[in-house]
Amino acid sequence: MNFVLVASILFGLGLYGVLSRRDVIAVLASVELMLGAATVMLVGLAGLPSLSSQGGADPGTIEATGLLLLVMAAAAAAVGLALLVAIARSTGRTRTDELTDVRDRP
Amino acid sequence: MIAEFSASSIAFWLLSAVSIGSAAVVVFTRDVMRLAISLGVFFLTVAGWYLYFTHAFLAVAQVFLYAGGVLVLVLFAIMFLRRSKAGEPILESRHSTDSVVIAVGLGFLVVMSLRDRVPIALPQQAFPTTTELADILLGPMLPHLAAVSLLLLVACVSVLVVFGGERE
Amino acid sequence: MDATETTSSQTGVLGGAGVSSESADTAEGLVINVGPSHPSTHGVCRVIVHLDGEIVRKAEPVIGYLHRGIEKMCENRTWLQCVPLTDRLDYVGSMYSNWAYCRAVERLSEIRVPERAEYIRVLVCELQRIASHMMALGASGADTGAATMFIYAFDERERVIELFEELCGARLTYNYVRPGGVSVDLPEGWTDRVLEFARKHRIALAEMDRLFLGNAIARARLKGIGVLDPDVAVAWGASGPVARGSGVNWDLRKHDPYSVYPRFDFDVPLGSRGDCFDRARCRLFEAFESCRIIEQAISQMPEGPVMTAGLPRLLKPAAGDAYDHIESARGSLGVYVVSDGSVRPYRVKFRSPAFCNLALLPLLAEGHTLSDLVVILGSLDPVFGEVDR
Amino acid sequence: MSGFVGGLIWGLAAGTLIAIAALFGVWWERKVAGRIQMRIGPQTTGPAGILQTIADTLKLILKEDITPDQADVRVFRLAPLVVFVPVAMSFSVIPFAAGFAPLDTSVGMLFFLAVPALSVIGILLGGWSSRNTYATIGAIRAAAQMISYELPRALAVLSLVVLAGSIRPLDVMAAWSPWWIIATAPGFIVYFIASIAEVNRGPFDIPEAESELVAGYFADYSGIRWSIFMMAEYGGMVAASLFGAAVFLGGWNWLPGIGGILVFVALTLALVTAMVWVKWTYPRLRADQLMSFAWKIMTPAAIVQLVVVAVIAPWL
Repeated sequence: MNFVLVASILFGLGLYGVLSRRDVIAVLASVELMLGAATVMLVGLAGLPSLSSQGGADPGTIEATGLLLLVMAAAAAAVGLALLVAIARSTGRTRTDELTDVRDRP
Repeated sequence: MIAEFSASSIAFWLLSAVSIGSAAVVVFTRDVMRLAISLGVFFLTVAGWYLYFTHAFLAVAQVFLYAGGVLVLVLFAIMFLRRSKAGEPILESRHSTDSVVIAVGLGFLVVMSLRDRVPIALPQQAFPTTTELADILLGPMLPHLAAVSLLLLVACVSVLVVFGGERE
Repeated sequence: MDATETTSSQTGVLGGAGVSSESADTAEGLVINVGPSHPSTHGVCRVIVHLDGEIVRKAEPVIGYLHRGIEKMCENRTWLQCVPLTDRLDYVGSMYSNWAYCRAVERLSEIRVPERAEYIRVLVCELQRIASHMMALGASGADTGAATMFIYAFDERERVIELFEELCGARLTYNYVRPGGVSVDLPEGWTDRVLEFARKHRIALAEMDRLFLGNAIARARLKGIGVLDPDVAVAWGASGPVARGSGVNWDLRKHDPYSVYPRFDFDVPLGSRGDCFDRARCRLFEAFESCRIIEQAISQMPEGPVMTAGLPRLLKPAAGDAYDHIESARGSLGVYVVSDGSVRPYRVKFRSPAFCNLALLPLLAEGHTLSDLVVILGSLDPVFGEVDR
Repeated sequence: MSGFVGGLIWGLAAGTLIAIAALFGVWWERKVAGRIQMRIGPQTTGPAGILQTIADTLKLILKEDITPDQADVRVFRLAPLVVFVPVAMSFSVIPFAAGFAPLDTSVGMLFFLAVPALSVIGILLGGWSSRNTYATIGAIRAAAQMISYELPRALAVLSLVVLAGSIRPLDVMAAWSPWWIIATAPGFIVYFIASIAEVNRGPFDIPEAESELVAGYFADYSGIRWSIFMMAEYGGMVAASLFGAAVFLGGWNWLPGIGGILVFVALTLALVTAMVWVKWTYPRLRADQLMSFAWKIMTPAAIVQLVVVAVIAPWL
């Protein structure tokens, strides 16, 4: 029992949310769960001696990588939310199964 | 598999319980505000995990970016999209066997693939200082930093385009 | 849109909360009620505001919350008993309603008012103008969040009210101007205190000008907000500082001189841009001009009676009608009275400037933000006792 | 376990400190505002009215705690605490005396910037759960405002980090020299203005603008829950002043020993008074003016400050 299991559970929960949720906001929140789980897994695993002996991941590099990942994920979330709000306001739909059009309906 | 009773293990169990619990609420709740609150709790527990792995800077950055930034954006989106006059806003799910199978299967695969590679106990790590972090970010990882900065700029511009285009 | 509605009605779950069925009431399509009890409506006005985000798309004033049927009540009272009712019209400037009504009744009954009484009327009405404008300026401060400006302006107003209290015992509803003159003569030493007030008031006005109208934030909040075109102002019957802020040179004291106003030397301040800043500035300068008039009135004031002698206890004007108007703090205040020869008016009609000015609100507020709406409403300086009557 | 007990004690101490700071802050604000407005302010309860706030607090505790009929009750009750707790936490990293901060962490400067930012979540929750249009508009304004002003505030503090070469507050204090005041004066002004905006005080009290939004996001709160919002506001004001007085103005570095603490307190009090002074003399900005001020003036100024400091840092 260790954090790998916890992170996997979190990742699985997020994945289940992405698959089962119908509301775009909930889907996006589930994506955030997956991202969080993945980053926790990465940061946790990178610090393990069994891996650092092979790859030489010192704490500073882990932290720097984690930071960049964090920033990227946050930027992605911001763009995603902006798109979502724009789409929902122009089409009036917030459900994934309603958002089936690639272009405007005639 | 009995962990010794220490501050570290208490923190581990607490973090595990709270993070899984809040994630479960995010996935299963039908109330959009509960979803947002538990997402915030989840972000804070992720910060807690970073702290657990002795990455204090990462933890504070997580709080700053996610709990203070992304969560506010999520709340914004909720307010923009789902203002209801009466009754609780309801989130709908289609709980199907397929998604359960896929999610459980993938999670199981991840666990199985990492199981024999990961030791049980958490190793003692050096505490990275911010100076070290800066040296790395501006030294060996400078291209990465530049790439991420560029990505951020693109993200900013695209958000502006998305909203600016809609206004016309 | 049809398809969306079908979907939501089929599933039914999103109905109450979903975007599809209630997209009109998302954050960009808000409808909010400002009032009838709201800190910035300056009384009991209700404005239904349609918002797009923070931008006002439509603002509809709903009036009548303070309607007391004063015009109708006048028909059941004697001519003299109507004077206290007029106090309750413009409760920020009761002297004007008193005087306008009295002028109409005097015109109808052909009563000549003693000269001293005319001077006293001008004196108290200019003091009243200061009090009223201080209220409007203070409200502009409160609307923009400048609490100290509000207190400073109300402090000046309080000085005037104290003078009135000494004069006639009342602080708001004076019932001082009566048909035939004024109710009592000035108290001993009162004019000295008024002169002292006028001297100090000029300093206070200059201070307020620096404190509030000179402030960068206040300028940013007031300039270019609620711009009223001069042609529109004339077309909609705006008057007073609201019209003069747009550069419409219309002041009954100059353009239809009444009472002893032609004997005084004073200017009519005019704005140029017609925004909230110009309206506020006009009020400030008018208070300066009022100080000038007050000083001239006191120096020219003759001795003599303050009430026409031999006036019957029960006025009974001959059948007929009369109209008279004066320049109140809010603009042209007109009174139309009809007599059927009895002891009671047949009809009394007030032309209230606040009503006409308030009608401009939807026009001025459109396209501005919610924060500007309250500033614009404050700059129109409505008094709902007079709007609703 | 000793760490836990110590943390508990510090938590209680911080809570008491904030309560006292809020009580004193309210009284001080009323006194200063009274002087500005040619009044006296509270005077009858206790000497110079100092007990007035305690009486008010008792009144607020005894008042009915109204929950709107349509409100999302649990979220509604949770919101004031979500606003208050981050503010309380932000006190823990302030360097109160030489070599002492309740929570001496290597990321203290960032902690002070990041954690109070969480209270915006409580504001959004409170504004939303009231089911009141005024409250919702206030909450959205608050969120937009606080996110916008976090950036210049963080950039302004960053110039100190560059000078000190550390984000541990005690390191910054140790490296501090009086020349920094001149070098970071624009940064301090940016920090001060952004802090006023962060705690939603005038002239940036747009989210709670009483003239248009009545009370904004806490329009439907009453009694003790309302006072928790107010305590968070005053606590935030005091925390921002303490932090600014310490890291920007040198705090206890001016004099050794107890004299330094007194200087620190005096500087903090001066900053609190300045905030009160600004609030009671200035009108309120409009939401769009506030945003353009943040993005067109504050942020560029903070960036220029940072660049200047980065250039001159080797000589300081």
